[in-house]
Amino acid sequence: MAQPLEFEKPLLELEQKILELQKFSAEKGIDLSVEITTLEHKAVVLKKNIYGRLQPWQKVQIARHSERPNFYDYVQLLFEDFIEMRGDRLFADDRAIVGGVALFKGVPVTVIAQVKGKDTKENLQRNFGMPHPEGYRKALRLMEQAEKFHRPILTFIDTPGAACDLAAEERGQGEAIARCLVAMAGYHVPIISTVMGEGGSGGALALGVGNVVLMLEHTFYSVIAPESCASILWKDPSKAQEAATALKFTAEDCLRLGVADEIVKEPLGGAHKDAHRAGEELARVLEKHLSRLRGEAPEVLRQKRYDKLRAIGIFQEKQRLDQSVSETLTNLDEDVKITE
Amino acid sequence: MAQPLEFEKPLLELEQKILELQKFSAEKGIDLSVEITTLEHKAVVLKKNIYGRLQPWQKVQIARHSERPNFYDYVQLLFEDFIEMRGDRLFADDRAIVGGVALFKGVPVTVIAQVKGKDTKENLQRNFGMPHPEGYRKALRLMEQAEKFHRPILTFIDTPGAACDLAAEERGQGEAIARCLVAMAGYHVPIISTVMGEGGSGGALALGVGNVVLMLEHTFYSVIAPESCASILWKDPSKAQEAATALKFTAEDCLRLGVADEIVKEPLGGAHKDAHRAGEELARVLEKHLSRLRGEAPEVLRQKRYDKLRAIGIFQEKQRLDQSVSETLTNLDEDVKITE
Amino acid sequence: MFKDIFRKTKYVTISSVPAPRRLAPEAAPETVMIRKELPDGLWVKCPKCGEVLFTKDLEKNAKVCTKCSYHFRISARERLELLVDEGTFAEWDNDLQTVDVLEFPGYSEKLAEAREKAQMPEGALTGRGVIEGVPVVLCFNEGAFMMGSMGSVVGEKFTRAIERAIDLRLPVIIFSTSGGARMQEGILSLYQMAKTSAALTRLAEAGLLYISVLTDPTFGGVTASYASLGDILIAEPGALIGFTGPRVIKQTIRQELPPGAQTAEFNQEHGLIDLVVERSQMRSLLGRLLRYHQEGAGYGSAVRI
Amino acid sequence: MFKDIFRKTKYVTISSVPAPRRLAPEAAPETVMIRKELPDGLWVKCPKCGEVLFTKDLEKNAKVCTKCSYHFRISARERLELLVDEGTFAEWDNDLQTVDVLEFPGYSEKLAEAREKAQMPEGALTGRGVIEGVPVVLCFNEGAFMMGSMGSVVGEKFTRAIERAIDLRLPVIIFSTSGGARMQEGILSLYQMAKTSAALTRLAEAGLLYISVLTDPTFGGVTASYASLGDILIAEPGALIGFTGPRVIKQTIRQELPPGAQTAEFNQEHGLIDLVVERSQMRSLLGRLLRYHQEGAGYGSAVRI
Ligand SMILES: [Zn+2]
Ligand SMILES: [Zn+2]
Repeated sequence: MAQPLEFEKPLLELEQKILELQKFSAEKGIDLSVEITTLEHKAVVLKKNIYGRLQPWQKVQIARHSERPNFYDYVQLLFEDFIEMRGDRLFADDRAIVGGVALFKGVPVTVIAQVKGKDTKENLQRNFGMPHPEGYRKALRLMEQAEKFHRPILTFIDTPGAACDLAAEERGQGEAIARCLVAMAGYHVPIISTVMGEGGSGGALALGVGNVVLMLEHTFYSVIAPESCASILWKDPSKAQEAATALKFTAEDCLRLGVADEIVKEPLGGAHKDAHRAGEELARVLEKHLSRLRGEAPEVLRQKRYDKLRAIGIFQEKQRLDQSVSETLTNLDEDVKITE
Repeated sequence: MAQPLEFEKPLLELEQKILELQKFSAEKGIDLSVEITTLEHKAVVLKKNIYGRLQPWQKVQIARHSERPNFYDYVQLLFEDFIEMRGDRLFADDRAIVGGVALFKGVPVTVIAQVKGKDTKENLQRNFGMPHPEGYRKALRLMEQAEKFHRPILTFIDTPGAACDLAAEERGQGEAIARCLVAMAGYHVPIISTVMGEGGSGGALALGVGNVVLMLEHTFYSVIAPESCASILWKDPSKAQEAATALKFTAEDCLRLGVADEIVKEPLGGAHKDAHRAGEELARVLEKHLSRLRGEAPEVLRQKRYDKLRAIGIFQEKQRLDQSVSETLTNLDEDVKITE
Repeated sequence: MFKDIFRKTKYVTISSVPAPRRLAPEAAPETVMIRKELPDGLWVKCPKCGEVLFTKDLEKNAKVCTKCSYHFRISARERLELLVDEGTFAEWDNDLQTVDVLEFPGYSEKLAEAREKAQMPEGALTGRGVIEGVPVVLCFNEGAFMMGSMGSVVGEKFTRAIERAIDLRLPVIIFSTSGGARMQEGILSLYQMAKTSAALTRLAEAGLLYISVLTDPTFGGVTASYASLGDILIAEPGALIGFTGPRVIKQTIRQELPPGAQTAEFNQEHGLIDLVVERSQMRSLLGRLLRYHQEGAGYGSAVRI
Repeated sequence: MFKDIFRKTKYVTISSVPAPRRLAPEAAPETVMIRKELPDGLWVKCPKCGEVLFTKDLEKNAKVCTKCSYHFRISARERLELLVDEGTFAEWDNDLQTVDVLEFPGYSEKLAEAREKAQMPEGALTGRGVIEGVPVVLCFNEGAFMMGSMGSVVGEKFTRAIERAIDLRLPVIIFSTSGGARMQEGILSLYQMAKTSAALTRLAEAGLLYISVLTDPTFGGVTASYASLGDILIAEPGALIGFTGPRVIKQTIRQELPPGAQTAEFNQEHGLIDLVVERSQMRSLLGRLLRYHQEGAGYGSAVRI
């Protein structure tokens, strides 16, 4: 059983109460159907209330939930076939990033996914979903083949961040991530990046240069982990909840800021309550975008991906060169320019 | 001082005798000029005799001579400037392969060279000139830049072979060499490969896919080290001299077999007797070929390099399909076909 | 002596396929023979688990131990039979013959022995076939021929096969097993590495798929050329794959390799191989990979700049 | 407050260069100012060797310790002065202003402090200049501006500079010093990594040279984007360069980095950096590299397919 999250408790208590009433009614032969129906109705409302207006920190908890489906849970729902290809051809096979060739609705695609473990043993194997440079270099190798063979690329993001240890530093973690960014910007094939759980900073972004960026409903995509942010800003990692709010990293925020293109609905209560339905919905949204993108010419796909990236960023630009910096600054609020 | 090689001893003895006579003549005031001139003439003849008809094993000894000039000894003779670039951007900087951008007769070129150490300490640093995969990957990285910036590539070969240890196996020694072969075959820039000392099997070949392959006079270029060959064939590494003869790996052999294109003369006694003259001659030959190659169109350079490789190999081909295998075989001697 | 080479063998006639377009005349496919190789005894002992296996059972199981899944080495022609759709293989260039150019001591005798042992004129088998409905160019090293070593003929046959694949716009699969470049042909053998690799450069530029299957053992110049250059690298379980063999490493630098080093699984762990695949699954896997890489299968029909 | 920012500074007027061809009107070079930054005291203690140095001597030595060669951190404008031929620099986009889009707690105040401290409107300086006779596009992080962190403005300025380099067919040199992506602009900062990298994709495809110079310290999102993407990577001696800082590594996985880890020299040993170059040699080295990479310098005039 999953550990209940704090904010789920009122709902769980209510559901428990309904169960008790049902049991009592059956044992004693007393008709409590009116009361039970009322409570059930109340539960549905409560559920919608809770999951409909989750706070950023609550989203973080769902996105990191130990029972949240990982790539392997979705693979059979999404693909008719998946052939996993391993290794960077240089140093190692990193289990925190999985990739290969798959058949998606009859179309061969290249798939790259970050994978967290389901238990301690698997987490050690997969370094808790934090890839080393060899993981990103494997991803790069497989994406190069996608470009060569004109295959769409589907990436699935779920990482607390790139591995941070001496080994990662020695083998060029920065270089490995940067190479992914450069390469993805240059491809002529459709790329769809989906944030499936945690979208942890540069380690997530390395797979995030899509024509389309999807985010599952209860995920976040952040420049920094909320704990690290709190630790740096307020010298207090326990203020992670405030940081979570300040960072504006939920799917809705990312949509508003021009990074995410669509939010993929999760079953009520989160993907871990019903991986099958979550997978089906994801497949539906992926297919919709992929069939649209496959209609585009390669050079157009590349240009549009560039245009999307190019437009990300909000700043103010002085329109007349003779205008002084200070004047502009005082007009900041009236004059915000969002690049397109 | 260099350790004298066995076959040099008669010459060294003669030169010693001349010195003694000169000293004696000076001390005693006796005119021995006729005798000395005769001996000096004899020495020149002997020298030409020895170095003009060196046996393969003797060439091996010169090529491996501890005082044979390495790349760094030539660098100032060959280039007006040399900026060494380091690292494979993946794992390490291998000191057995050195590379960078140089100015050769006013022309920027990319230079890749295998380097043995001059003493034990340097040899440990350079792994006795035996590159690991990171060395080949550095070479590849720098050659890719040469292609990008339309710079000719000059490679200098001097290795007993690629590193053979667990680390090399773990990091894909075979893959690293193979990638060099594939990449060099595809470039549009002129490539000149020069065997400067030992040309040891695959580890040497990795830098050997030139439009032009030059060999210094007293070098060898072999599919296998003579000791290993003797060890495998005759279970006796001491039969290396026989193997050296059997393998037909001298510059003359390689010229005859279509692998080498020109032999670069060394000063009498070998490059280690006069690195300056050796370097000047090498520069002259390199310039001759480079100025010719720079006149060729990129696609032509690439095609000609392919044609050169394509023509290497000697076999017999049955001309008529109805002719039986056995008939062909009995006619083997009359029917040898050398591909062109 | 040489006339008798093929006498002892049973032949199965494989019908020829139509001549592919743009094929040079000397490359025209012929009717070829696939030999059924039979081990000498009635039973054989598994070198891994020690189980005594009936030869017939072993044959039926594609020479994989029925107890421990140990993959016995098999000949090029046996592999061919396990792979291609019946009657679809057309061999190429089986008339290329080796020349002892260097007059290398003992080479002629070794060649004669190898021809006898492998019952092939040289250690390479190339041609065009169909796997699960998809046409493909196939190349095999023959391990029984001087350890599958590569001299001029092996290099030339593989290079021609790759060049024809480009002309025919077909994918290439090479099954490697080799000790490396053949020393008896000296520098010419060494440059077969460069020659085959150069052909693969062109294949890659033509956008065609190349699958390299590494089987036990693959070493030296073959690992350092075509065997490592596949878009996809597949190995059979337990196959030993490396650049330098463990004995040479020990002799040269006195380093003893740890147990399990240079196995297919070791190579995979070190990121050097995509897939380790049981022999029984090989045909199906190759079939799927070939289909997924067929032109127009995915996004391939769009024009590229 | 902001009106006073530039008041305390001495200005040196640098004459403008002619407007480059194909430049958008808003990118037209203006007459710009280069600030002479003067340390507060008369002397300073070297943090490496402990030597007490006169500020004047330190200034004269490009802020490199005269005793131990320790490279003090210097400002973007100081670097600029050390590099470009006099009077050749024309700054671009110095009118881009930061917006506190997320209304991030304390960001506005931090920005104001940073502007005061760095005496620049944002932490990036870009423009066109000439080094030893060769025209080049130059970008600098300003370390004094919120640790040189990259938000929307830094990303936009660098991206525009790279795009203009493509239009002008000029090489690009970026001097990095940064703590990484700026957290106060959230996901927008993160995507500046992708944006700048995408511009560099186009620069590379245009066949233009990009030299990345990493200075103390360069970390995080900057290492994981443009700083690592140079055709040539140069670092100053002793500069700390890495993806994750040592303190975060310690906090996260309780691993203590060994002494010397993440220095320029460590990075070079691990194959991640081409050259470690003293500040005094930087201009001459860049000049040579730029000349050797000029179009037509070598083989470049020939038509490519
Ligand atoms: Zn067994
Ligand atoms: Zn000092």
